[in-house]
Amino acid sequence: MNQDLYTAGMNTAAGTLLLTAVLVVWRRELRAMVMLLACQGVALAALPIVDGIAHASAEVIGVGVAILALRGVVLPAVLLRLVARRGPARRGPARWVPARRESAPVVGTSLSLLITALLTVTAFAVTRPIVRLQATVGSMAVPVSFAVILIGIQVMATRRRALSQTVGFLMLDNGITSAAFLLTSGVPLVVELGASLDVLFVTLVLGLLARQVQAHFGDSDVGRLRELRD
Amino acid sequence: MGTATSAGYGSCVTDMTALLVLPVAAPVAAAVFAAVCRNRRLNAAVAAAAALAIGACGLLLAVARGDGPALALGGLLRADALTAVMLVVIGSVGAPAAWAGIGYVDQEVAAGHTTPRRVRLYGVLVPTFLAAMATAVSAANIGVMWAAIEATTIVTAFLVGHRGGRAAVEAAWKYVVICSVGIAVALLGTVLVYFAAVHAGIPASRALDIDTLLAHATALDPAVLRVAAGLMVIGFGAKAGLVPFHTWLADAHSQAPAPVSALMSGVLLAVGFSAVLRVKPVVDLAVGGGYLRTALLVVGLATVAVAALMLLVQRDFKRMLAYSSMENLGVIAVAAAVGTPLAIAALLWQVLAHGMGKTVLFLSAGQIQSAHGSSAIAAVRGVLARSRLVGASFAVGIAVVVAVPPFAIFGSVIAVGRSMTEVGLGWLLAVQGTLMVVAFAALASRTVGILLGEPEPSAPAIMTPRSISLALVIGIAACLALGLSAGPLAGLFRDAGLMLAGVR
Amino acid sequence: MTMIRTALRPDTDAAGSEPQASHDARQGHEARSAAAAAWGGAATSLVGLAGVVCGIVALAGRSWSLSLDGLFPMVGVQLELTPLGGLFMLLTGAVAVIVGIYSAGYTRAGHLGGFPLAVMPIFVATMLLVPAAGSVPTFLLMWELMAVSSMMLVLAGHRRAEVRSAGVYYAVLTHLGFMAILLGLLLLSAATGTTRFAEISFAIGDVGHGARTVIFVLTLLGFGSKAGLLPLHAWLPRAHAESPSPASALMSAAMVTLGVYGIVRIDLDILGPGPRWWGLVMLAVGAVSALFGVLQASVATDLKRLLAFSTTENMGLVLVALGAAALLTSSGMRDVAALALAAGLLHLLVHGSFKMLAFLAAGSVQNATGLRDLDRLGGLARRMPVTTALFGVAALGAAGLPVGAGFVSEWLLLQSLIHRPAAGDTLMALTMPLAIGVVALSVGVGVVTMVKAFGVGFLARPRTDEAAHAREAGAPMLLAMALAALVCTVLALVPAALDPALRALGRTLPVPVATLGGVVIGPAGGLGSIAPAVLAAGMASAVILAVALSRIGSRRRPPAQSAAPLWACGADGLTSRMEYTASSFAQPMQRVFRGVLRPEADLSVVRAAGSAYDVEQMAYRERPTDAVEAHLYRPVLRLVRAVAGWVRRAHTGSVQLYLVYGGVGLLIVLVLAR
Amino acid sequence: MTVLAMVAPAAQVAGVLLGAPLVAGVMRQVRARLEGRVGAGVAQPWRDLRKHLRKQAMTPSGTTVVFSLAPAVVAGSALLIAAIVPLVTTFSPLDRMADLFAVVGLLLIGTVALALGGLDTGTAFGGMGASRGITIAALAEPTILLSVFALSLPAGSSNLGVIVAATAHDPWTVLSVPGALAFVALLTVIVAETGRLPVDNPSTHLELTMIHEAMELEYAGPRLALMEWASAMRLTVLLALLANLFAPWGIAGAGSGAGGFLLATVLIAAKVAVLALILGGIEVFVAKLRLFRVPELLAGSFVLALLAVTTSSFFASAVG
Repeated sequence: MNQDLYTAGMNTAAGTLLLTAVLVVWRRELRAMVMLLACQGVALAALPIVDGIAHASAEVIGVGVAILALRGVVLPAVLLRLVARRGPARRGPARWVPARRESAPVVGTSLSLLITALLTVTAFAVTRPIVRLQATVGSMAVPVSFAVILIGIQVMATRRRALSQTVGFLMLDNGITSAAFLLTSGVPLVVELGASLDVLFVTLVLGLLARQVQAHFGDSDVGRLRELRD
Repeated sequence: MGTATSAGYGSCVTDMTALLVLPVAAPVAAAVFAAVCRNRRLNAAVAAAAALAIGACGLLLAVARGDGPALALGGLLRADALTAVMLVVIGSVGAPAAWAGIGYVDQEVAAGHTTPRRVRLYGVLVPTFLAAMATAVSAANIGVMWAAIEATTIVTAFLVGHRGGRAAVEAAWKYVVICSVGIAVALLGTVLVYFAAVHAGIPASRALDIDTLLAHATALDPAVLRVAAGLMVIGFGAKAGLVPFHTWLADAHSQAPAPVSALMSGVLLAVGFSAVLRVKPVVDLAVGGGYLRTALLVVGLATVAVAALMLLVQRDFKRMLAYSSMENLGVIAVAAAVGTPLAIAALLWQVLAHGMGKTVLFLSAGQIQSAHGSSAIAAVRGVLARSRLVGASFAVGIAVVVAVPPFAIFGSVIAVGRSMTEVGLGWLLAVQGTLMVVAFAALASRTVGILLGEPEPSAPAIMTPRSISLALVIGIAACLALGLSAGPLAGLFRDAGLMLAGVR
Repeated sequence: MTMIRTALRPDTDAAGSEPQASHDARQGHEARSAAAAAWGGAATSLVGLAGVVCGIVALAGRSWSLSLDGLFPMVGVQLELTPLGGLFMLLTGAVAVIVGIYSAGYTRAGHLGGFPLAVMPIFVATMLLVPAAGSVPTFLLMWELMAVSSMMLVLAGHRRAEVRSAGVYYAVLTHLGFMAILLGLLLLSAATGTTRFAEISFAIGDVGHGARTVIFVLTLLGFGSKAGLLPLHAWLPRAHAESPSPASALMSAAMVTLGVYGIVRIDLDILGPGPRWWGLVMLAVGAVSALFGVLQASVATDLKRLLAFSTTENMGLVLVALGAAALLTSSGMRDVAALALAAGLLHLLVHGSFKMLAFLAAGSVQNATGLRDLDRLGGLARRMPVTTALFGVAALGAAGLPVGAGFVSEWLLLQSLIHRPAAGDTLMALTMPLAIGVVALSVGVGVVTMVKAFGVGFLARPRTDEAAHAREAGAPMLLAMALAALVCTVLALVPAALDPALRALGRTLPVPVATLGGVVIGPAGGLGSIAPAVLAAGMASAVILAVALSRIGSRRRPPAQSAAPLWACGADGLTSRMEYTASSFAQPMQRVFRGVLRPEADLSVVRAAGSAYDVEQMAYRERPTDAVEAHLYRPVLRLVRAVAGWVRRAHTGSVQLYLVYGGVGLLIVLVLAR
Repeated sequence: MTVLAMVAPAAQVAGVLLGAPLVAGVMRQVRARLEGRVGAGVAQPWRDLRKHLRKQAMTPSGTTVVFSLAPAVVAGSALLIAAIVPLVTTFSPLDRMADLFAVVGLLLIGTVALALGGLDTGTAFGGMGASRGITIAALAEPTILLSVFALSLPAGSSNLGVIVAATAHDPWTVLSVPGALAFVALLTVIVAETGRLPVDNPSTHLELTMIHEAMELEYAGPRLALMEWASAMRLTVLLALLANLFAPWGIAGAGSGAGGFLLATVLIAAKVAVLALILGGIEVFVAKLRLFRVPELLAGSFVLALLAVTTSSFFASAVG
């Protein structure tokens, strides 16, 4: 793989990461959000794969494939089940229909997009020391990772559905993983393994809790979880 | 720059593989045992035994430790004075808490609050929780430490929601979401450290190893490490209940079963903070001592302030205890910021004492709660007249956490105060002292209201299962003993302080 | 037995109606609690005795130190005997010996259970160890242990809401004071680079002026809170009133003085001599406390609360003496400064003796009647003649009248204040007259207070059944009170007995302490002289002469008539409701000092049913308020509460909002770390 | 120290004992004459005393030894003061035993005994009188002590003998600003302490206004006699003291012989008589103050005393 292609590949992947993040902010259809997340996972996986091909490192490609499987397939699938599922099989009389759309947003879409823009700019501003330290193709794209991280938190903070929050969290995580891949070729395997497993488990836990929220509150709107306070 | 801190690293003199592996292996074995065995009391006893094993390993490490850190499993596990301290903390809080689980589950079963499946889950998760924490404190690699800490979130998510019901689910959701985000921020910091290390020419496979980082700390890029350190402070701070990711704490602590609250408050927070302590020497060497000091000061003071003020408006005694934990952790963070050997030793001492105190407190609070079916402060009167043991435990616990002698935190407050004035941070002591008085006032007035007075004739009796009584008695004795003498641990704390003290 | 029961608990029916079993059980319980009281009292006395011995040894100039670093991790225990500490150990020990004897007889159920009895020796021990502490951490440890153990004693009667409230007040204010001391002493040890007091004294010369000033202010505030000085005094009237009387006596006579110990040790001995305004500040704090305390005492109707406020007054006077000593030293008048210091220390000891006696007597009254309210007491002189007489001794001492215990020290204080200032010393020329005015007014109002306490509470006729059926206290209590009265009398008549102690102190303190001389007290530097014992003898002979005068013509008189009816304005007879109460007695004071006491008036009118004009019942209440609490504590509390309210409102329970906090935190870190 | 000086205290006590009723008589007589009455004569108080002393002794029900002893204590304190203060000589052996502060304290003991006697009866009047009397005494206290300060500064001692001797040695010091202020202040508090107009009306029995009389309302017979005697002695001794503090002419010094003592005795009697005449005359022209205006009067005298001290210590520090 020549350098231009490598650069193009990396940049495309990074661009896709950011684009999907912005689109998640835009869209309010839950299923669409999950799909966008899957796309983001694919874009994320593209980073090590491109990197691995460029440096002819089977190990890195392998990691990329694993990422692809986890972030592009498994995690979105877990979330999709949450959207698709028609009521709890055994438990409780409360049969519920999963919500398909985000409920009334905390912040309007246009304002959300404005905030996203601001966060992206901020991300570019604050990553100067990192970019300065190492001016590689990957490092140049690191602001994108930070932007995705911040947008992930933004999604979590402005969306009300349990599912949307999970999507936001996974975006945040995608951003961090992408940073790892853009800066170096990923963290050591044992760390990556632990991190990925943790993410998987967190997603499962959130899915499970989301269902309990639905069962107890009759709705997956976590904005209603405001009974615990002083 | 350049202190004795890095001098002793890199040389492993004694082989302590067993002492390093056992703290992780024993609770894992206990978890497996619990998954297989159906006798829940036996399971709890085994879990308690595993916790004791952790504590014993910590003690043995403390006694047998050499000059440098001990390594095991091909450099995956690593033990130094901080590890030993934290293992002792995990063991000493874990054993009574796991043991008290017998009484807790008995009561839940008797009240029909729980299902056999949940009971088994509880039996498995508690030792798993211990294992995750033991891993976190004995990991040689910052990344593994991170993963283990994140694992505690996953494990405890179910424990927080164990009681079921709307409130428990809500607490669990918030706990998982906020902690995960916080810890993810720490991951980003870890990634940046890794980046800096790799960029400094450290081989990738060892780039996150603590010893390696310490050895090459001065070569790391300060600018990147500043960002990384900031992220790790607030990221790991999330698990330690520090501002700004502190918001999960009161909810989770108030909804979790009492033994789990004790574990979370007494150990988990400290484990989260130990991660900050781990990276602190590296950061101090790389960017100078002032940076983390400022960061920890801001975060710590903000935490103390929020906790103290929230204590003032508190109406729920379990939340009150949670905020008191926050206050203590804030004080600990400030002590870490001060960073003299004495201050570090004192803060670790406080970690241990706070763990013991909170165990006693949460266990007794759990009994009050289960008697009243509520944790509203206004609903509870005259506990001391109804149950001497529970009342005395609560009183002792509060005395511990508000730093009253003869209990141990008093000593650490004095020692940290000395350090503060010695490094010219007297104003800080003034601010913190004022906030501590606010917290003290809130805790004292509410405790007086809960414990003292004439109980109403209709007040429910406070039953204490034998297992919990035993845990309480042992806890009180331990609190007193800690306050009176450090015994063989004195040297350990001194060395941990010397090891972790920052650069000025 | 039955009669006592009904007297103690007027709301329960006759005790005879209860079943035999519970009667036996109660008797068993009482026997047990009597045994516990004997043991607890004996332990307290023994610890006190040890304190007396240590104190005498220390005053004799034997130095002794002990270091236990293994105990109390991070703090350590370093003890060291000094003459100054010895004086306070002597005082505390002596008080403890007497209180121990007293509490052996003080077994009233619900007042002093086994736990408080067990705490009492510990409390005494911590009080003895505070002046023996040789290093800053040890001092802080002992100080706080003392606070904790006294706190437990305060809360002994926790079933009553007032006790709990008093406990909280005490805990919070004493903790605030502790924080100030902690900060001050730690700054001191950091500035000198050592924690040992002995070494601090050597190294203090290198400490800068700014640091000294900060330490001075902090320690004055902190120790002042323990000594009941303004502005952190509010715990004192509550805690002293609500704790069991032996504990009140210990606290008021011994613990409170340790606050003064701190001021003498740190602010005068170690830090001093400071700039002139230090002395001025101490003088001002003392003056304000003295006036405030005595005015509040003069309008208090609760006997123990009255005594507690009087403690604030007396500690204020001591601080006036200390402040005057500091001022005079800085003016170069060392002789007079020595006199002022002697006056302050003497007053401390004397106050300990008469206040202990007063609290013990108040305890006997409470034991016998269950009452502390002067408005409901009265007529005790007939039922409890010994207690009454002994309280009279205490009241005479507290009033500062000649032949009373408090007179000599107040006289010495005045002697030290009436000095001709050095040429051109405008500050002294202005300060000293005002200080005399303050001392004089507090003595005057103190007389009102004590006349009220004694006259309304013990003389006249009983105002309630409880007071009418009081029984004299038991032998141990009377013995203890008699011992205290003996101490009072000795101090009143031969204060020069303390000369060796004062001389021992004079060798170590930077400002020498004046000695008193012999029968005629005419201290060096003093302008006048008195002979208290001669005055007492003269007074006695003058009274005898007067009695003899009234016997002139007695042979021509008809036989004396006793029990003559009193003038009741023509009514059939006097009822107790016609009597002047403590409130009415204090009414002129309250009216005169309206501006300071700011009484709170409360008029409640119950109208007759169905009518807007017919009034069924009207009640008018006026009670003095604490201006400091109203204008200092409450605004601060309001502010803190408001801030807490904002913080609370920021925690809405919304997970999204919480994530925003986290995100903002992240952004801040990213931006600032860049 | 001469034998005469040793005897002087006894002579003073005797003089005050015998003379006090006459002083009261003088004041009453002056008042009667100025009001256009004939008056009972200067010796009437003596006749009253004799009458009271012959009456039956009554002990009201419910009172204690405090009630019985109170008159003796009041009288005793007055007698002790009479023995101590320098009336005829500045060289009394008792002078070193008590200074002006102690004398003020003894005076207060008398007031306290009076108040306790009133309180012990348990009647509303007794309590009322005690409350008022003691409040006024408390408020007068600062003035007295400050006046003492003002007087002792120039003399360099608070012992009365020394003060009076100093003034006798240099009589013009009293004509200074501090001296004048202190005189007025002291006179005011003497009026207040002894229950004279305008603070208290010694001859009133109007329930709402009486102070001193309210306290001794229950006394009768010999005890009343002692009480009245005592209050006359207080007045006498205070007037004598005032006279010698500000006009010590003729007081016997260290070297005075029997003639000097005799002269001093006559002179002090004369001075007291003059003061009694003046005071009695003034009383005719003033009305009793409302009770709650009394503090204003005392506050005024306090300010005067304070000014006296301040000016005095300024003068002292200026020259000193």
